[in-house]
Amino acid sequence: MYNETVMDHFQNPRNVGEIDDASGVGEIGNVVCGDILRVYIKVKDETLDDVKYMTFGCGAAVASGSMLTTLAKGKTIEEAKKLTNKDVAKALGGLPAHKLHCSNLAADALHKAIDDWLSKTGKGDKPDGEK
Amino acid sequence: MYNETVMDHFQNPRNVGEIDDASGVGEIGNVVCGDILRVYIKVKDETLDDVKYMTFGCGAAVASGSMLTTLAKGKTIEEAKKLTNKDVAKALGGLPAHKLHCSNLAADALHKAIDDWLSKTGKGDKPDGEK
Amino acid sequence: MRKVYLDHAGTTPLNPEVYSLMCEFMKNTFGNPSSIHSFGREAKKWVDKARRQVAELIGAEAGEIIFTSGGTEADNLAIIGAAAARRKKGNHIITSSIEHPAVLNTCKHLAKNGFDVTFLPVDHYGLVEPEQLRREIRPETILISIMHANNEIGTIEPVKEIAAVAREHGVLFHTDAVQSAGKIPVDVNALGVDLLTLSSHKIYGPKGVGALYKRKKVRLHPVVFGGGQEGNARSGTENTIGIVGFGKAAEIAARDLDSEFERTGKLRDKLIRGIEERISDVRYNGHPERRLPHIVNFSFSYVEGESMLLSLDMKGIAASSGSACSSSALKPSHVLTAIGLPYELVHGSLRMTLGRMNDEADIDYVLDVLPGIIAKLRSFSPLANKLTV
Amino acid sequence: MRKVYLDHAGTTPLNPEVYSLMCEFMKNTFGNPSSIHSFGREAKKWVDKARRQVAELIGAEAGEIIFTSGGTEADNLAIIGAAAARRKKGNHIITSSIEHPAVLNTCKHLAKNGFDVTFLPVDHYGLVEPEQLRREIRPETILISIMHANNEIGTIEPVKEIAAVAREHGVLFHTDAVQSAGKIPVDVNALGVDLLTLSSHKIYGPKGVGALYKRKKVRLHPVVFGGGQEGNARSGTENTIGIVGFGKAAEIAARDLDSEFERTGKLRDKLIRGIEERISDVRYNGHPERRLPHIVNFSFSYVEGESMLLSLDMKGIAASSGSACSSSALKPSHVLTAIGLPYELVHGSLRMTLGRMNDEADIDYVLDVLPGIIAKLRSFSPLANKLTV
Ligand SMILES: Cc1ncc(COP(=O)(O)O)c(C=O)c1O
Ligand SMILES: Cc1ncc(COP(=O)(O)O)c(C=O)c1O
Repeated sequence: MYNETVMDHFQNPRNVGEIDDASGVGEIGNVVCGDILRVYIKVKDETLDDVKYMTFGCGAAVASGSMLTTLAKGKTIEEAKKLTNKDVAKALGGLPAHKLHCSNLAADALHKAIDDWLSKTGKGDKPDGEK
Repeated sequence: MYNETVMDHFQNPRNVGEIDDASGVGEIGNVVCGDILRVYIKVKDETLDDVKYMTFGCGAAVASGSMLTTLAKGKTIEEAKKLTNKDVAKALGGLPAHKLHCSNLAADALHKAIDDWLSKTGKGDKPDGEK
Repeated sequence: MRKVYLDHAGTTPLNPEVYSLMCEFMKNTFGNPSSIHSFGREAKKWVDKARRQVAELIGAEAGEIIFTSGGTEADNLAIIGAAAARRKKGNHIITSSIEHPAVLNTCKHLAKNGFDVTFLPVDHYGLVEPEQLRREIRPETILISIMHANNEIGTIEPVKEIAAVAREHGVLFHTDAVQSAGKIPVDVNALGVDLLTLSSHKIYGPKGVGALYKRKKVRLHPVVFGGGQEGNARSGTENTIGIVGFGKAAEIAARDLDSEFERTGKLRDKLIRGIEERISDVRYNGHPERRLPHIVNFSFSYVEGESMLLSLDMKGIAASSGSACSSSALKPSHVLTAIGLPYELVHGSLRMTLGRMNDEADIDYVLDVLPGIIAKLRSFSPLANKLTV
Repeated sequence: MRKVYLDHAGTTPLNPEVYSLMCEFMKNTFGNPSSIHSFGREAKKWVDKARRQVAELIGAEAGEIIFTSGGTEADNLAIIGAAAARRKKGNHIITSSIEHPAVLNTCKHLAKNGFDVTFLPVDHYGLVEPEQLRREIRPETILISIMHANNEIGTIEPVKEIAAVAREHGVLFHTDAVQSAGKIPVDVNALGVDLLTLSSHKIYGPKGVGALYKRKKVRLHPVVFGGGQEGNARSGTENTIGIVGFGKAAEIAARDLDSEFERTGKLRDKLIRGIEERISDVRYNGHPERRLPHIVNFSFSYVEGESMLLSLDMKGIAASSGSACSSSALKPSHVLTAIGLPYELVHGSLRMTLGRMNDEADIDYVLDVLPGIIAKLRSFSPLANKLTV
């Protein structure tokens, strides 16, 4: 069902956990559909110094969170904003079709976390409508 | 499908053929349903001295004609009138259910042959309604 | 006693390669292909492979194959599924009067449930005339189903021409290729069909498994409801053993198509010639050229089919007949009736269908035995008698 | 790596005796049971024997068994076939909200086509209440279908009581006994049912074959149209290989029922106890007594089902879950929802189903491995986290 990259990220998820003094937190999904993904970011100099995630979700959700945090870490906010769910799926070498729309939402959670940071820091007064 | 007795009578049908100077002939069935059976009788002293049959029909029809003629031969007219399709099927040790009603008509043909003889000889003015 | 199997259109024996593969699969793999664990994934791999093998036989893509419980269910799914999905567009269906009961009785069922079905007549070879079909198309026509080749007389229908007519009018087209697939080239794109029925047990695969080819984007309603297997088109845990066997059988059928076509065709011609030379008052049923390589159908005047079958069976020869008496349905062949045979000749029909189990010696044996059987049955037939007396 | 198969309710491996018989049959017998020649008659003998074997498992007569392509088709035939045959009498059907999709989706299909369907709720053990059912019966009620035992949580329904209620009101009663047959005693007369569904692959027979028990004189319309096989109830050339395997599997299931019941029940109890002892925040789903010997269903708070399955799979353990993510239907279990579980616990469910492949060491292994898996998944669950932060 899942390819080796996905299974590797599922089995050894990178960057799981919380950031106690996170700059921003974003959560996506709900318990009805069965996937919840929460992303924590630590911003330093407009850069994602640290990114972590927690998830209640299927293999695709776990792997997406792992890949998303891997991709995002070290990126500038501007770069991170451009990361899409598609990028994550691609970096994972693809996901089963029926998983693409429900379990591949990590980038959305990251964007929410960035928005959270933006609004907290007052930088988000002019949202760029990307969300 | 057919038991051994039926198959024996099918394979070695008794009394097939025509009687050139038959006392009576009776035919039953039609080409639509696929079974035709014709019985010839030779009557001597109110007794069936000879009984023969011809058939266009399935295994059950062939065997029924064979068994019917075997049963009827030597019987008096009165006895022969009482022979039924059921008797024939029984003597054959049974026939498949779906063959009982369409291919087991030899006794009817015999009765027709007897009627034919009765009407030819003028004895049949008072048909007994048995048919 | 010599055994000669001449009922390959009825069913075929398992190909030994199919048998071996099925036993191997059965021994080692039992998972439910819908399960996500390793046992399930392993089973799914085998099913996917079979899907590719079946697709290749007819030039389709694997994703266009829906596995079913046989040709009958595939025909039902094609016709009921398409009719239900198009009910709002119209209610008219066109089929032929010589379809297999799986199509014919399904159409009759729809005719009792609000659909209007045209049963096209055929000529005395059993051919549907595409221009006649065109004239029957109406704005409310939603489906045309015409078989690729007939199972009783072997006539090959002008399916490509009919498919073109259907497409021209925007009508969905289904063909039952149960008898033709693996016997003559069948390519869904060359033929231009939208839906096509296959059955495993006619091509040396197991019974109880078949497939419906469904062109991408064609929408069908399901006819069996449940867990949503086969892309929601056909619910029910997959017959994995059967599917694996079907896949292998399809692969072999494609591989050996040309050689078997030639080999069987020669046997057929020998059988036809032999019968015509040795037995009088016979009628060849079917088309002299547009025909399958394995089906031979004759009517023998004055004799009834089941009697012929039983007599042949006692000599070790297995065949079939269009006589009512040879079937539990007790109706004489609608195909032979449709090509204009009088009842006597319908009942006197004998179908001998060739295949891998046969060689020249079989044909010699049949030609040796058959004349005597016919002569014996004619000797006490009141119909033959009528002519001579 | 140790392999532990805990998905016997999903499907079972072929019993070795079944395997051997199928291979023997496949090798030697290929006839079409509808043919009247020797090849056909030989095949028919095998099918007839299997029919007797299946009938015996449920105390029925051979003539009351209709072979189908599986449990799903048998459910469809029972429900659509009975509804269509009784359409003039009424249009109301009663079923439960925890039926298998083969029943549930068939009823939903009928609900879209002029029938009125009542989906009875169940209590938090998954039990249907016979008196509640009685109150739903109306003059136009034509069919009641309540499963014998549930496939997700193993709860055994009061089918005998329900059948009595149905009979009292002159309503036809169907039960899906796919999970119970061969596991606990199932006798159609003791239960008083009119229609009963069986599936071969749940009792160590092949997939793609099942049966509908139909009490004598009960009338059904066919749902698959064609050549009129199976006494006109189910057209299509019979899956002879599958039927032969099913027959043998039924015979063995009857023979070994008592011993397997006891053996499996002990393993089940050990597994349940072990989980409850070793893992916190778990919920046992199902009835503590009225339950099948082989089905164990737990919900583990804060973790999602597919993740559990994948993690177990990597340790060689095959199980299933009611989480949407573990099925391609992407809907969370309707059964667990119906017994009142919140979504989180539906998604966090794990079904482990025991059978012949399991022994005590398997249970020990699972109890060894499972706590770590749950702990790991909980360690990064935002739901668990919510509670501790
Ligand atoms: C032309 C045709 N269509 C459909 C079928 C039915 O297929 P199956 O026997 O797999 O149900 C057959 C065979 O009996 C056939 O010859
Ligand atoms: C209760 C129940 N009914 C019906 C079915 C369907 O049977 P089959 O898998 O043979 O189609 C199953 C199995 O999936 C089941 O558990």
